[in-house]
Amino acid sequence: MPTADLVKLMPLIITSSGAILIMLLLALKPSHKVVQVSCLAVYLFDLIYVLSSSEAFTYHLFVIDGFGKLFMGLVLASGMTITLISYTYFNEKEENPKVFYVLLLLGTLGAQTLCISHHFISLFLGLEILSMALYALIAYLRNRSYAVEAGMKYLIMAAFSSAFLLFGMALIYAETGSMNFEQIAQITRSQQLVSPYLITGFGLLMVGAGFKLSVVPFHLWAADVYQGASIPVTAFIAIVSKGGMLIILFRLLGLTQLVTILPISTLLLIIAIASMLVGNLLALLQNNLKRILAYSSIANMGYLIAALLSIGADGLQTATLYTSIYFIALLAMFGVLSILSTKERDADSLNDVKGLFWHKPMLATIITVAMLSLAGIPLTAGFIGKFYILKAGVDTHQWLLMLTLILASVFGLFYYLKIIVALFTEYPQTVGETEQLHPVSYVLNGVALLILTFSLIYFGIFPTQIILYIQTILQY
Amino acid sequence: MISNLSSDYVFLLAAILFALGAMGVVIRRNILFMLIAVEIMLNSAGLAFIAAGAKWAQADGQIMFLFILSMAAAEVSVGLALIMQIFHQHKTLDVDELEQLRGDRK
Amino acid sequence: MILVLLIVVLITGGILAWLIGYFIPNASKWIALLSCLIPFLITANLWQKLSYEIILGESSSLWLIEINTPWIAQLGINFHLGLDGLSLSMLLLTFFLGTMAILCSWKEITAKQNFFYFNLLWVLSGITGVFLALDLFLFYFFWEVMLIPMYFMISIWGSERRIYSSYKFFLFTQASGLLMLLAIIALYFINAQSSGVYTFDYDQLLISTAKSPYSLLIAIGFFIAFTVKLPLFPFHTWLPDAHSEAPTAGSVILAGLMLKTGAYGLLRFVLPLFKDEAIQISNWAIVLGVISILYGALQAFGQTDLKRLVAYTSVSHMGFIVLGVFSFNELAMQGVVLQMITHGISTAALFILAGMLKERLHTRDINQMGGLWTLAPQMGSIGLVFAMASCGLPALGNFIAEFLILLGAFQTQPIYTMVASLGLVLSAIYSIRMMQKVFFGEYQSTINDFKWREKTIMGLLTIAIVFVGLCPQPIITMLQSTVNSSLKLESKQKLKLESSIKQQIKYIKK
Amino acid sequence: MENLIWLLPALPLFGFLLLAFLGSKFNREAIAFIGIGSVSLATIVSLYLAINFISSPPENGFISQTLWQWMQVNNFKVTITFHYDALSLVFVFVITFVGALIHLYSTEFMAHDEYYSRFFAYLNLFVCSMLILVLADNLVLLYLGWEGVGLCSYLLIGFWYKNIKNGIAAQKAFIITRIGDTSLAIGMFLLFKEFGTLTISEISQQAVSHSSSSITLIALLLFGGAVGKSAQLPLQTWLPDAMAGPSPVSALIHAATMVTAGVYLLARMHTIFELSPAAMHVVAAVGAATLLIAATSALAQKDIKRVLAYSTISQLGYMFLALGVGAWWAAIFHFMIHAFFKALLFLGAGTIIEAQHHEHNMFNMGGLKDKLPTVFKTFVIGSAALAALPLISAGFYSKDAIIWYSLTAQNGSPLLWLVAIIGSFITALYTTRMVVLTFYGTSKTSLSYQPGVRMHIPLIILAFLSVFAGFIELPHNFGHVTLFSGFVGKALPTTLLKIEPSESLFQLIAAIVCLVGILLGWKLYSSNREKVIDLESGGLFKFFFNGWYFDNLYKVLFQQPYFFLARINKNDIVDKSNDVIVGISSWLSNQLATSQTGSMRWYVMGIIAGAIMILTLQLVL
Repeated sequence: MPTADLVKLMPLIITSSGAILIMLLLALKPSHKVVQVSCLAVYLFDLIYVLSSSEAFTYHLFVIDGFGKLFMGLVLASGMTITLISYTYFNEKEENPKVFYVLLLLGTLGAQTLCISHHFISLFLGLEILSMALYALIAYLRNRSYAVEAGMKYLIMAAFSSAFLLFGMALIYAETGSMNFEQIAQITRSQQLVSPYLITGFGLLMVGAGFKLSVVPFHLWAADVYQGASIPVTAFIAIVSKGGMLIILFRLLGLTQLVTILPISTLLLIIAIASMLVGNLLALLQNNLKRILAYSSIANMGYLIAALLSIGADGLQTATLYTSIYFIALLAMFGVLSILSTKERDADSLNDVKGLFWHKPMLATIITVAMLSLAGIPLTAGFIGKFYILKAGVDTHQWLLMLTLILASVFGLFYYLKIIVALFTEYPQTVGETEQLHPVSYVLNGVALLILTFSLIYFGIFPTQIILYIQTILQY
Repeated sequence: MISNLSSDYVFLLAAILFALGAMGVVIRRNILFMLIAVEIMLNSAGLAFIAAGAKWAQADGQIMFLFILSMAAAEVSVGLALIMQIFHQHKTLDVDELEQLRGDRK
Repeated sequence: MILVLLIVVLITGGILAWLIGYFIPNASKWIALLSCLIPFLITANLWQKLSYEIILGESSSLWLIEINTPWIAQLGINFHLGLDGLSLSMLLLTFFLGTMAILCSWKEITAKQNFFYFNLLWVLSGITGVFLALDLFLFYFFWEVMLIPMYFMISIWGSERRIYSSYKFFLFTQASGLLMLLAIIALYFINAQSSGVYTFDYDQLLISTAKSPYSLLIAIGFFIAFTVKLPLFPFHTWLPDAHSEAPTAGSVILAGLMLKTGAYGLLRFVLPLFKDEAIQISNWAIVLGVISILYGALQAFGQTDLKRLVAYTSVSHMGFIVLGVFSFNELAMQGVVLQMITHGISTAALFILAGMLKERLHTRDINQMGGLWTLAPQMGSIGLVFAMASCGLPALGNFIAEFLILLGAFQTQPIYTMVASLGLVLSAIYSIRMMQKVFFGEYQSTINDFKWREKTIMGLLTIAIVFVGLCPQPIITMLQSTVNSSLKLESKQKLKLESSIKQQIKYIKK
Repeated sequence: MENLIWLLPALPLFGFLLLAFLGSKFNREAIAFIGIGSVSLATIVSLYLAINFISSPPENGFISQTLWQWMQVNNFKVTITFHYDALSLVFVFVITFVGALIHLYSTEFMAHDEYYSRFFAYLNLFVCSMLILVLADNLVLLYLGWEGVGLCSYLLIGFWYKNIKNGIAAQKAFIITRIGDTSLAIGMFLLFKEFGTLTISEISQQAVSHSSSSITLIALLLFGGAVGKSAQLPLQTWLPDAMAGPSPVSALIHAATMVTAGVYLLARMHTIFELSPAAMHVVAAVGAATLLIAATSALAQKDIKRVLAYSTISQLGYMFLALGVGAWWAAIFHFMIHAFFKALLFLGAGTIIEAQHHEHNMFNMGGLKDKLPTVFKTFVIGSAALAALPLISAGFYSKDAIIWYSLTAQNGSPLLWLVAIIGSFITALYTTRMVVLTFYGTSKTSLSYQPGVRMHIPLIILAFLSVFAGFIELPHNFGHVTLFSGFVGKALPTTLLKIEPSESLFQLIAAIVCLVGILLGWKLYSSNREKVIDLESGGLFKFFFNGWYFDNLYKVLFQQPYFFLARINKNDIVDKSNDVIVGISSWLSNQLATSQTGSMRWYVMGIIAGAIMILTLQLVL
């Protein structure tokens, strides 16, 4: 890989060097603020670089195309917002919050490699870097017993499922002789009767991917880990780790049209329907906000797989659109929760949010818009996303899928409404006043969240820009 | 270069190893042994890769195995750190103690 | 351009009322009133100008005023608002009842006023949007927009079981709305297959003769969405809960306007777009309509909560609308639109009355009321007027509507209409029981009669209902063109129609 | 002259509006003045119109005035137009004249009632809607008047609303008349389907040439409406209970005008009925049956007003009998005469009740002969007219004509004649019973107050009319004066006789029957009260007392099942379907939640189970 091409991988280089630099910086005992700002600088610089460079480039392990760049932009933007909100969250809770940012950058590095990989080795590399960072991040707040338990659980099950993933990859490699997505797809399509080895290979690969995306048969871990980890880390899992795995699925099955072969499409169909229904049903009677968001993420992964299934009519564009809108909504929600959290405990039970509208109307409006967007109500971007999925689904005559989507989103309405109702019920003000500690960062958080909410509403009413942007990006 | 026929046997061995590892994770209650079982599974996946690489006479399989080894090592180290922390807090390594996080009771 | 102005005035009025309300609590009331009166005056002079234009038969295209700008070009969705006789009369009703709602919640809503008026105005803007939208996507957009503020109004300012009923209201309408969304998209693709053009535009979908095995399912999708909103028999269970728990203004808007969006949808979308599918399901629809007439009346008779009683009467009156729509008859169609207007006025009045009684007696249970005529004769006589209106006494609006519906429906479905006219007897039973329980008999609690504000509201509503009762002709002429288009009458009939309008001009000039 | 017609309904309407809105402002005299003023003005206008109409009859027999176009949907055209011809002249005259007298009477009768203005407002509204009914040019306007009178009767029956029983009686009246109105409405829909128009004149022109099977159905449906409003057989139970209202109300609404709306409807739509003899037979049969049932029930009543109520039902039975057999003018003539003497009797009864501390039971009255002389004299004249005392009373001429035509007219038959004769015998019997019990014998309750002059004048005028109004129509063998039949004949078809037996013989029979009835009544009831009471303690009398148990039949057949259904379904079984859905989803959600046990080994097993499921699925497909 000649040095000239190395420049193409600049985004990865920036993140990794940034991580190392911050590690070195820690030695000088800088204040928490300085570490956070430098981490933000790394993200910003990386984001600018990604958005500026334009020409496409494919190499053995990596392919830098519009699709990858878009997802990388998403991952970096979410990483940046997470660093923003984690300052206030960790400032008074943790004795040395500074190491958090290093882990965050490493995690993002893993996700970035996933974004641009189209080869098994780079897939494995990215995935494991991401997972390693996650193990430590989940167990970050050591003194809280939940975190360590969640970290342990995640570690063992992640390792367990990556073993499945590897075994699957090995089988596929054994059958097709190559580890490159396009070649694999080409070979599998050429075989009339797909060989059993290959099918089991894809099946095992799906197990590994299914665990990472917490779709139905492998969703059991999601709720516990979401609840155990601290809020910025939960945001990181929900967005960056799932985003990374999603793009792999889109590349492996979507771009290569592999999803159209019968065994894989029926498997995905069952997984999609099951996760849509189970995700929403689980969340119906749940009162812990983090667990509700975990179950709703199961359901949303179901919607995304449904979008992937109707790949015929620009399903990929629908999937990317829905993912980005979903992430924006999640970021807004997690941002508000982290602002509400106190020293002793996270703001994850419904009572923390009760009557919020009458004390802090701004935060409550953000939550309402985020919830409405997740529920897919017009006036918010969520509706456009859901509308696109319905459109793609109806175009490819996936009636069963569409009806389950309608039924599931009706169930979904119920628990999103439960949160919105809690906002508006009369409830005495119990949450202590924490804004005075460091007003500047609260204002910064507020501005970031407001931008997110405004973008949710703006895309809801004038979605043309975002649709055009995604179309142009996916072209080259 | 081992012939095609023999590579099937190696896959069989890898599969058996994989199944044993999986059983190990499910049966054992001590976290340490679960970690070991996961290691077995990772190695069996590595074995499968080497067999596949041999079948196509390419070096990719072995390179992949190297990555798997390094990943397994890193993962175990983080695992052991976490086990230390659990032992510090819960005074036990029994996995069934670790069930404060649960969804079936309000 | 006026059409966009209508919606914009309401939306900005809402936001203003909310923000200014934080500083000057009482200002939000006046802003809300103002931002409801302005569109009312605009529509009133539109009515004046257009009714003259219609009579002279100059209006060339189907829509009197139209605005059509692209919105999401990739999908063929454009911001297409259009106004014709039907939507103009519905708008007039919307703004009239909107002002009534604001006036009647003057004293009732004290807590968090600004947010209340914000929701109220946004519901009105959603409803205006629904009545104007001519692009199916835009229609669905406004259909949902009108839902959320109403949900907030019920869940925040409602009475005891408000959370349960607001959930029920939201989930019922939203589920059927999603079904409609599926139907809209399916229609969008079928039309694209046959005419090659990807569009949600109403006019183009009208001309498209796309036929596919799914079109019956799509028609049923639309039908269910609209009949859940206009409560038809099996889907009506959300209405009594939503009404009895909503604040008075909420019930007025819910009963007066939101039920009409369902009927409007049937007239605007189901009949013209799915002509022969409508014929296939017409039998079922009429049977359900008749059942809901009788079932609503029976339920109304059994209730003790005043607002639930009035809610069930709306179920019964809406049954007439379904009977009228699916008898595909000119007279019945005119009756349907008149019923939408008169039912809006009479139920709004009954709800405002119920609200006033709740304000004075702090209860909705009619067993604790009684003998109120001695203490409040004016309230008694107004109650009498509107109880009689709801049971179809001639010289009041509802009679004209119900008479035209039954007369028209009799031409095509004699047996069902006979059973439906049993509803006239049952409606008499529940309305005089209501009068007896509330106003006659021995009085148990002391209340004071109308104050000036209440007198104006009730006076305006009575004038409106008597005006429509005694000379409904201006409204009928206004609706002539829409009724024809929704019934797809051939041009021959149109010529006859033109001659009758011309003949009418001679009458006016004489 | 046409543009005066609108004044007829407009004046009482103006009176109503004035009293309704500004009623509380006026003192009692002003209220009385407005009340009587508006109706008497209407009477003057109606007299003026009548004189002009009779002196210079318009060419096609009617004058009409259109106010404005009510509604017009392509071929269905309805205008507010008033149609004034001979038939409506009679009705308008009776309504306004008797109405004015009753208004005068009630100024004193209701003098110390708390809601003075409300009473006169309702009365004026009633007169206005009754006038609209009789002047309507098309059936929709007629329906407007029809429902208007129904509403006013509801309001006036339940006028003293403090007492729940009055409210229930009012509800009963409104609902049962509403059943009749619905059948009238369905008749109108069928009419529109057949003739394409609802204007009465157009219908009668087209009816002649129109021959279709549904004419009988239309006729029967219209008759259903008449049955509801005029309390004929199936729907007659509401009139006796309607006596809960003040007596002037009973006099005006439940004797003179509203209950005869059915007669007017049938007379107005005579072309439809002529086309279907079957319907005519039904009308006659129902009339005869009601006549008999009501007469027997009147015989057993104890309350004076209920006796009069049942007698009104039976006299209406006579009118429908006349319409049924085709004696159109006889029915209208009997309507007019009946209006006079029945109003007189009700007003008299009102005074009697008022004078005796609201005592209704005849057995507690007695000996009023010398205490209330004028009331006694007028009451006797009225009863004579009711009993159809031969030669003197007007009742004889009108009832005799009906009895005569029930045998000889087109659809007459000996059976109908026999029923009519038995009816007139029983009428004579209960009339004498009523007079004897109230006026003769020893007085039981003291007199609380003497009626004033404003109560006497209407009684005297009506008594005068009950005697001399009969002479404008004498049968052949007594001077053959046909003033009335000639005049009304212009608007109604002439009655053709089927057979020509000697008229004087049958008159003699009717006279003898009436005299025998009166004498028998005198002998039976003038003896001491105890004998009378045990005479009437028999089972048969109890059966008649309850109006042949129609009331209880309807209560069991309709009222109780409806109440039961409404009570058990109060919270809507359809609502249970929602609870079922909620139940299922929350059960499912709980089941799934149990899968989150928190133990890692369970989760790992979940993954393995998922892997196995995927592999088997792959191999199967």
